[in-house]
Amino acid sequence: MAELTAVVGIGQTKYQSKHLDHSMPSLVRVAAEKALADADCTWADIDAVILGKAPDMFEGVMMPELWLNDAIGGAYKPMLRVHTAGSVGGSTGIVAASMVQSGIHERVLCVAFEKQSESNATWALSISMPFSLASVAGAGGYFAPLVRGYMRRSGAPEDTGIRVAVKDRQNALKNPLAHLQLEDISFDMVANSPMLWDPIRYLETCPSSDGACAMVMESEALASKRSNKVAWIHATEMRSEPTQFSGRDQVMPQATLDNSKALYKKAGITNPRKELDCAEIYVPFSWFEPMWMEGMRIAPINEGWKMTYEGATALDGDFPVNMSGGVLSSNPIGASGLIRFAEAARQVRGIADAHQVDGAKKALGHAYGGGSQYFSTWIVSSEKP
Amino acid sequence: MSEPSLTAPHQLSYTYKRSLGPVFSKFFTALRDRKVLGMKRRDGTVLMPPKEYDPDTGESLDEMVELADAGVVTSWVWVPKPRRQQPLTQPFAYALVQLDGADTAFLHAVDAGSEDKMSTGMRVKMRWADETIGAITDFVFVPAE
Amino acid sequence: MRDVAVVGFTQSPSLRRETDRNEVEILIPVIQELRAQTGITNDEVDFVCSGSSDYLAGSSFAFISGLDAVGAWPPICESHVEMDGAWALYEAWVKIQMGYADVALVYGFGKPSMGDVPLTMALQLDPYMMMPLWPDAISVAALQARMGLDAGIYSERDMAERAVRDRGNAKSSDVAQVKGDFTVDGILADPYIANPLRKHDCAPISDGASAMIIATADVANRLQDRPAWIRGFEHICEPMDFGVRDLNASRSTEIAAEKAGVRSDKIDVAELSAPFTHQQILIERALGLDDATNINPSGGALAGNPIMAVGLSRIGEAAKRVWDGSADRAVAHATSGPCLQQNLVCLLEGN
Amino acid sequence: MSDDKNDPVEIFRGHVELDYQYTAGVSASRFLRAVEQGKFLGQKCPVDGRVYFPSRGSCPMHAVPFGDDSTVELPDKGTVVTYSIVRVPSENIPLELPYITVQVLIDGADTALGHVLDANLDDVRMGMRVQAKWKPKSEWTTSMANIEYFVPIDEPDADYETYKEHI
Repeated sequence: MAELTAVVGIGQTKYQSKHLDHSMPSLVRVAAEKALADADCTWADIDAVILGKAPDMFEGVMMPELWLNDAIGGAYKPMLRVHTAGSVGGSTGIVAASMVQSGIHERVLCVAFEKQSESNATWALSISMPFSLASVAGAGGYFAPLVRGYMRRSGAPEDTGIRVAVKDRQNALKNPLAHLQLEDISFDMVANSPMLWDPIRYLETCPSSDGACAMVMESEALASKRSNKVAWIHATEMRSEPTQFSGRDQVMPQATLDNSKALYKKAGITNPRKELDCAEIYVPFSWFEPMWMEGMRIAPINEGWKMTYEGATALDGDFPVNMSGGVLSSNPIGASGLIRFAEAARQVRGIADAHQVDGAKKALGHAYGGGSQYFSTWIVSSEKP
Repeated sequence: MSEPSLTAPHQLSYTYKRSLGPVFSKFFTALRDRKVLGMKRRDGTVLMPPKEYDPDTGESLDEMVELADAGVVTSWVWVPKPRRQQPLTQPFAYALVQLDGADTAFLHAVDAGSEDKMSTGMRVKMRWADETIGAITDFVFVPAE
Repeated sequence: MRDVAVVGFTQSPSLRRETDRNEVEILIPVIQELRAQTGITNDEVDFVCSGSSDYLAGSSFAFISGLDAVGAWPPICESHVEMDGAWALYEAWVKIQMGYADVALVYGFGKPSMGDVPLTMALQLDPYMMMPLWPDAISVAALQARMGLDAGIYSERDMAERAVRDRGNAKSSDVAQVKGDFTVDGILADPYIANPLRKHDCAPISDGASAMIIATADVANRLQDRPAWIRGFEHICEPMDFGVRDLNASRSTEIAAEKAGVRSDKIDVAELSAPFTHQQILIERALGLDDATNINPSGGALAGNPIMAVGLSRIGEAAKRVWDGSADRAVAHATSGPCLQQNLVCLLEGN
Repeated sequence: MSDDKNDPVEIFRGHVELDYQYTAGVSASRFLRAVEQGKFLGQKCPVDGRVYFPSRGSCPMHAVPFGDDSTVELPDKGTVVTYSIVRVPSENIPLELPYITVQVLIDGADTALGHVLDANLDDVRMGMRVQAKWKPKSEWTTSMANIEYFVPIDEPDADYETYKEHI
């Protein structure tokens, strides 16, 4: 059965709209070198590399892992390229973990990145195909109707999304790596920002970022010898369902409910709200915080908004969410899921600096993608299971 | 199946803005100024094209050295009917060229006029575009003799 | 390591141009046939993994539609690699090794006829130094072929022999695209398409899909008299730059073969997915194959090349020879990237 | 490239241009040919009888192909199950801002269709009854763009309970 595996090194670039100071290879190397340094390793210590990113059309390169492989020390080593839409960062972390959990490798490096400044994400996400009518403008165009569906069925107050946005942007001020740093962020500022895809306002949406995130994972035999804190992987899980089928609940997809149920079972968790100390959840539009609180079974169905409203998800709340500022503050799409996983690991290692949750021992990392149809999650802890 | 599937042309067309970072910026700035820079590895050998790191070991590199604008063809292939995206409209060769002063060959185009002018081991030199912009397409090779 | 075997394999015919069906419509009968062949239903499958490429399809997220062909309901544990299905199989095998799954379904699919594949493949190259020159895949392969000829690694006659062998073998295949009786002298009399490559030195471009089920021992022994046990499974990637690696050998295949234990005993059957004749020779050498091995009994990639499925299909074709008893040890190979940059080796045994 | 000939080169503009010949597939072609005739075709899943619109080659839940006998003709009227008002320009989309995107559950179908609604921004709501506004017949092709947009019709709103599982 699965070998116990730990995150022993984490590296991230600063997230920003244009990393003109980097080529793609040098961007991924910044994150990878930081992860190696954190793990006190060299390139030669790595057995295999996993690279994740979202569609190749973002950068206009087909299978960029082929020429990026040696940039992350992968020459003459095994290399895999993961692509599971928006959840890809999470999936990349899960695939990397499985390389160690299977007993095949001792130490693996995974890197996920996006360099969205090379193109225009809305263009790449809405390439119009023959015979169809182009009307869905990017991810916001796709998700706004689902947000409206959630508002209708939950009866959530209309300012819930604004409150999430303010909270995440306040958290981002404590994370120097976060892309958006809005010093004067306020409720009114978000409320008065323009409606883009009604009911989603400008400041309730994620930015488009350049950036990379990397992690080094190790077998128990190696990680146990370390003197510094590592993040033990207690469980990983993935679920997918088709884009469209009759009776598909796109607001609360079965895949997320199944995913969270299986994840907690593996991790031995019966009350996630109580047993988890914090979570990094994939929230590209503010309303997805309450939606995924329900999807991850942390809040009862139609009551996720109450956690936001009561301040439970704030940095000083009883269940902090997106302490790093989340996807709302930094969104290099292909890396965003891995950042969630990495930030969860930082929390339980106690190295999250100014956005550290005091005494965090167990944390959830989450990513989703496609038409709310791909889910990848993990639970990490400062303690072995 | 009564009728064949509907079919229609579909084009992907986009101009990507590739930021270069310090090493590639130095290389492409030099190209614009009609100079070629290679990257020195720790063992003294020189990579062309330059890389920000050693491809075998992953270690960072930053010592760039100027190379000659001429070299030797180590392999080649003739392209009788160039596609519109390719660097020359008339028939040409893709070749691996090892520049004098470099230890690695790199892929580029040779405007040789005809296939019988091409051979492995032949000398080629760079012919610069009238206007150089800082791109790998700022030059093509031509036979040196 | 857990004992894991290939227990089911299906593939569509390799067609130069699938005029009517889209990717999902190509994939559906392949998956349906796989279910019929194995009797395995969705609720017995613990993990699904697929391989495909957005740039072949000309749209982002092209792989998502593949879920429709699997019937991902109730929701499934699933992942995707932007690689040939052979690497999707590797990920699935890893998931079984770690105990996450006992039965996995894997598929690869592509419809390259929609685009100009040799040109599309230029997008795989370094976007700063190579891609702006748009070297098409056939030209790039020809650069490698000439280098080997100049170095005396092989001759044009050696290359033609591979074409004759594989297209002759393919006569027994009901999915092959290019098959028939050819002679070496006949092929050598053909004109070059990219000197030193002739038409017969190049794999065809094929639309197609393949699918496979692998499983642990209890399921494998229930389904097959002779399961094709995966005894070695390795893959290695080289740097891309043509100047920094040996194009006259396949170092990555050598390393993968060594780790997979390929050379420890005689190989009865080999299925290779190198898409050019000179690359077949380089892979044969890297795997240490000789006349004792029946190479490409299906015709290999030179007879049918469903891009993104061709590597997975090689593993399936090798497994078939283990199932029917014609091989005790079989090796399958998959490749990706220009000039054999990344290679995968899968060793299958009947015992 | 650089404006000044002496500035360092920091950006390289890489143009990617690839041509494809896209094929719609068997099922989508049948559907589009019907649209060319001004008709909506759905397909009934042989397993559970649910009607898919637009029609497709197979049932994504059961992974079974839809046979030729599964085709059902549907009206061009339906219910808005959810919507968004778009105020962001996108280079792929020729519509004037702001515009309303809707998910329309065509009567008799069990999956919703994404399209555009022509209505007052203040009027649009979930449950609104709408109908396709077709382009002039002379302009019909095998494209969903034959329908310029959907327009509200004078019918009482659908009850939330009747469409809530299609959001």
